[in-house]
Amino acid sequence: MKPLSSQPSSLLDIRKLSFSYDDLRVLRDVDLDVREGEIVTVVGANGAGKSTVLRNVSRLARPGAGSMTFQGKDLTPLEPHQVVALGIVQVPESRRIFPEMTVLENLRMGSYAPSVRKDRARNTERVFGLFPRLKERERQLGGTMSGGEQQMLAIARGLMANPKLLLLDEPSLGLSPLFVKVIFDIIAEINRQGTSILLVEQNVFQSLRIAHRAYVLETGRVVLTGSGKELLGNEHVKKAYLGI
Amino acid sequence: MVFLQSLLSGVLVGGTYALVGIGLTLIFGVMRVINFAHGDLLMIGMYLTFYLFTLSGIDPFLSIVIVIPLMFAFGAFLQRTFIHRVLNALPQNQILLTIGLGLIMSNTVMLVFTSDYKILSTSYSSGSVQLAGLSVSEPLLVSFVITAAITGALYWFLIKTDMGQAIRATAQDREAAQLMGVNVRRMGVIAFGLGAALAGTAGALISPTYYIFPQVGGAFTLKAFVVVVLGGMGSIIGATVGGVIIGAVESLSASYVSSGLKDLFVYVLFLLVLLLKPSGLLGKSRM
Amino acid sequence: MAGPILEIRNVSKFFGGLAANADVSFSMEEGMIMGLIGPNGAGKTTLFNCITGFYPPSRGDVLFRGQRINGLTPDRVCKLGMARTWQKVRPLAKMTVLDNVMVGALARTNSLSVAAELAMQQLRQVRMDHRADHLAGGLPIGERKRLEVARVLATQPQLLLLDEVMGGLNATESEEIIQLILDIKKRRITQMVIEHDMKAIMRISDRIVVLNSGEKLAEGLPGEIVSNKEVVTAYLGEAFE
Amino acid sequence: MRLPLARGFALAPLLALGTGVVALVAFPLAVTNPYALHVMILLFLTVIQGESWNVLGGYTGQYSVGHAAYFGLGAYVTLMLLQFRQVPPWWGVWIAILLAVAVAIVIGSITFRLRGPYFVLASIAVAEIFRLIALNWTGFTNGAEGILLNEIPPLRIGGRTITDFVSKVPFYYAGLALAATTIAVNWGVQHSKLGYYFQAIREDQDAAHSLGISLPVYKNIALAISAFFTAWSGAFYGLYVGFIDPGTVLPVEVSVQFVLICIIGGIGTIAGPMVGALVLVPLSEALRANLLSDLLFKIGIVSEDTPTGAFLKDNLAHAHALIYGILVVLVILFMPDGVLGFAKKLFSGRRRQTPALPEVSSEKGSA
Repeated sequence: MKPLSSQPSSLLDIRKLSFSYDDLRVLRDVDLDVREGEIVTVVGANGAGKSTVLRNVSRLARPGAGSMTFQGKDLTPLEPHQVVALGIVQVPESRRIFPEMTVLENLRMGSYAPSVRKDRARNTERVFGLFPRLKERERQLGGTMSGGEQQMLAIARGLMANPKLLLLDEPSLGLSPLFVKVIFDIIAEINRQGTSILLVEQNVFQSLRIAHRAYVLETGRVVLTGSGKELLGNEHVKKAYLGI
Repeated sequence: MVFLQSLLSGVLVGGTYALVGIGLTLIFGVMRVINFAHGDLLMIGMYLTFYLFTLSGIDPFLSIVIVIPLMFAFGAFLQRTFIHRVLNALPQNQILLTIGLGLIMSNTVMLVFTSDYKILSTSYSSGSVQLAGLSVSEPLLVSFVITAAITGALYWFLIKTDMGQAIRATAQDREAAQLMGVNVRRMGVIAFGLGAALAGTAGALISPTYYIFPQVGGAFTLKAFVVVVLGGMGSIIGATVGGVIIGAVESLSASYVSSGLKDLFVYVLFLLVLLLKPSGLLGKSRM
Repeated sequence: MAGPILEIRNVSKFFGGLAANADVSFSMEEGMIMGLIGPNGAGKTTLFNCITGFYPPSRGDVLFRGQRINGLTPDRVCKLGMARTWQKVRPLAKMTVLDNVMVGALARTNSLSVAAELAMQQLRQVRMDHRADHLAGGLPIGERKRLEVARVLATQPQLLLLDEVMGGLNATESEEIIQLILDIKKRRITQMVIEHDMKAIMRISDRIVVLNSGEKLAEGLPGEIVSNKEVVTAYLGEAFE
Repeated sequence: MRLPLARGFALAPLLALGTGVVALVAFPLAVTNPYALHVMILLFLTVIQGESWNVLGGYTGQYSVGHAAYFGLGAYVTLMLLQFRQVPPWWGVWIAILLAVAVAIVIGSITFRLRGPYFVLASIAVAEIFRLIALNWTGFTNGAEGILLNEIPPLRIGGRTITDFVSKVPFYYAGLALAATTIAVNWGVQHSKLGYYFQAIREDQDAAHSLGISLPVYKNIALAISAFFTAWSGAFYGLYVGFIDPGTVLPVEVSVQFVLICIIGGIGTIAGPMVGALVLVPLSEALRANLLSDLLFKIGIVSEDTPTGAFLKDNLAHAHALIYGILVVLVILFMPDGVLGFAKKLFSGRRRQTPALPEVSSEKGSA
């Protein structure tokens, strides 16, 4: 395990986050942080509470207990749209693109926040550079595209808001193994271009492969944390996720 | 000739139905609430127009400039005060709430202005113009032109502006819209305001050709449902087409069967669509 | 023993152009526990829905005790002796726990008192009898899961389909469910179990079917599945080749 | 609502029930004031309406806003048979009821395929179709003119005249008996397999379906029972008032009233419709008799001599629909479980109800 020095460049800081849904305690005292320039991944089984972490950061899930700050600013009193204005953008699970909008319109919605509208043209060029396939289909309705293309669009749409921190919820869900690798390579590339990333995944190997640091979540608790490489070699990780 | 004549006037009347339906479908799309007080909003638009005309002499077609902002404000008020509190409630409770609001509106108007029928007669109320050999009621023609212009402006707003896109995004996926930075609560207020403004405008436009009385809304609420279900719940283009179809069906069955039974045809058509193609005749579309 | 209790022959289910299930075939012998696993979106719940009558399969056949049952409505399928639970529990919230289970029991009797007795039996089996008078909507998640099992057991099924009954439970609660499933097996009730907890599924299953992207990726004994290269790839990626 | 099984009766409520029944039976002997009887008859009618709707809307969760169809059918068929064919109402009413049930099953078989708001819309459309038929089939129904009853023939059994329907007393007892019957039917439903199945459908249609409940069969049974008594209440109304037209027995407002009675009291309970009737009838009668404006004058909020006062005096009598509207809005916003549910919450002082689910989901599983 790395010593967690509290560097000044800490971007997202989550302390003792707990959350219940109905009577079910989904998260218990989760501590997690993302520093500038990092890819941090949260892995764990279905139902472990991974998505709930992201939904709390986006303020879609509320109320929860604990503290969350972004560049020192308290997130808990904010509405979802205010979180976006701070530069935290979530690409939700199962894509959730707008099915009856074209690719271009979806991208335009991505830059809805007033502060980023001026960069719309430049950002559109940028995401078309990352995903040439989207440029070919810019007039196609989102709902008529394949799962992989929708995932590209969802990520591209998220990038349209100039995120400082990109939250990715199960980007590999339902994609073919070949496509999964493509998506993860692009995520790494986005990070190289300067965006910090918090990634939630069931695909343990792929996400640990590209992550700087990782957290393992089991029934709402962080049970392991370390660098991606450390966890990749960890026996518990292998055992817990395939019963080997 | 009779066929073309009644088809034409049906289409012209249908324009107004479309306006009512678009408002209803907009509200449903953004909030998933069926507004049973929709016809009563139209009724209030009629009364506004009537009194603007009799008290200040403002022409009913001009009065929409005043009716639209007033009704928008009223709709926004209803949303902020009432509707927004039941967004997560059972659908039946949402329905009952809007039924209750409708009762309050129509009966308040009745208390204040009595249940007498009022007629707004202008110099052109019974005028007609010749169009390609067909005679067209003058107020109907004017109102259709205005309707078309408003509908066009609305399309432009929804497709071209950021706020219009945000409204459509909220309708397609409320949560995803929030993740784009859309304040969905504000979109609800705008959608209800727009819906009320459209219903009020329709009321203003038909006031020279209809009796004005407190209970007139009920029939329009039902008609708006028919229009919206026909076009597919939540589809604005659908509501436009649905409105025109309903106008035509009404007009044709009035001239070929009986004017008393024209509504019967509309409701039977409604039931058939509900049962056979509940997603509407057009299915999904961009708006 | 006469033939398999459940046979699935080339079942496909399309939504629009998307295949949620493609050409899935397998069969189950009486009394066994079949584990059904696969990543999110693999089509496990869709398959449950095709078997229990909630969706008609687009292609292929479902045979229960040799009788073709695709096209039957869910209530008919239940009467034939097949019952399912739901991934997201569906308690009849404003009814009591006992009443919930009685609704299940009434599938086999018209008498309320008989149904109440049957229901209490099932509640005792899942150790929920002390909750009989509580409203189902107010139960904690672990108890709601057990209530759901009691309710379907009350319909006296020969084949039970359990959809993630351990989802969202802590270790103790999961262990209780595992014991319950093993108890049910002792009563010779055949079970098909969707589960994400690999340790649990390997422990209880006699055989396992793995779905991926709607297709059957593998079928076999638990030991065979663990060492199956394709399965490992689908779950962890090519690193473990 | 918790469904108590027949686990033995407590003595006190049984005694109270007995006393109540005796008091109600004895009421016309002690009170001869026709207005008092009239209010009681209205109460009975409202209870019958509410309990009838309750079977379908309350227990089974199928929100029909089209019960005017069955109410109007019962009223129209009974009165048409009596007025145009001289069929005495104690025969005619059965024809009316059977017809209404038959129609209900046809309508149910078609519309029960729809769920939620679509079902509500379809139920309204069906009732409107009936209203339009009654309005336009002039030769058959007298159209907008309506049907004015001349007289009801006296009821004779074996040569003895039981009643001549001249006073309000026979209507009082008929109403009482009918109200008692609908209450008993609700009780019976609640304490039988039907009640369990109805409520299971209300709580979760898919879960109910998977537990062996045939949705179309049981929804139609609920509708048939509901339509049976609704038609009966329509016939009772028509005979009592002596005049019907499409605007009084078939409009959407009548359908809304059916729902209102239950929602105000508390749906899905036997007592709910009774409470609803006890709120609605006195309220609208008080308005009609100008009690409200008198009260305002007495308190001194408004003076009778001012224009406002005169306006209120003239108009508040017609404001019962307005009050209905305000009631609905208040009930939905502040006591969504009705007066009964609200009172229960108030007295028990604890919140057992789980709060409305927020728009969040926990981790989603496989599709």
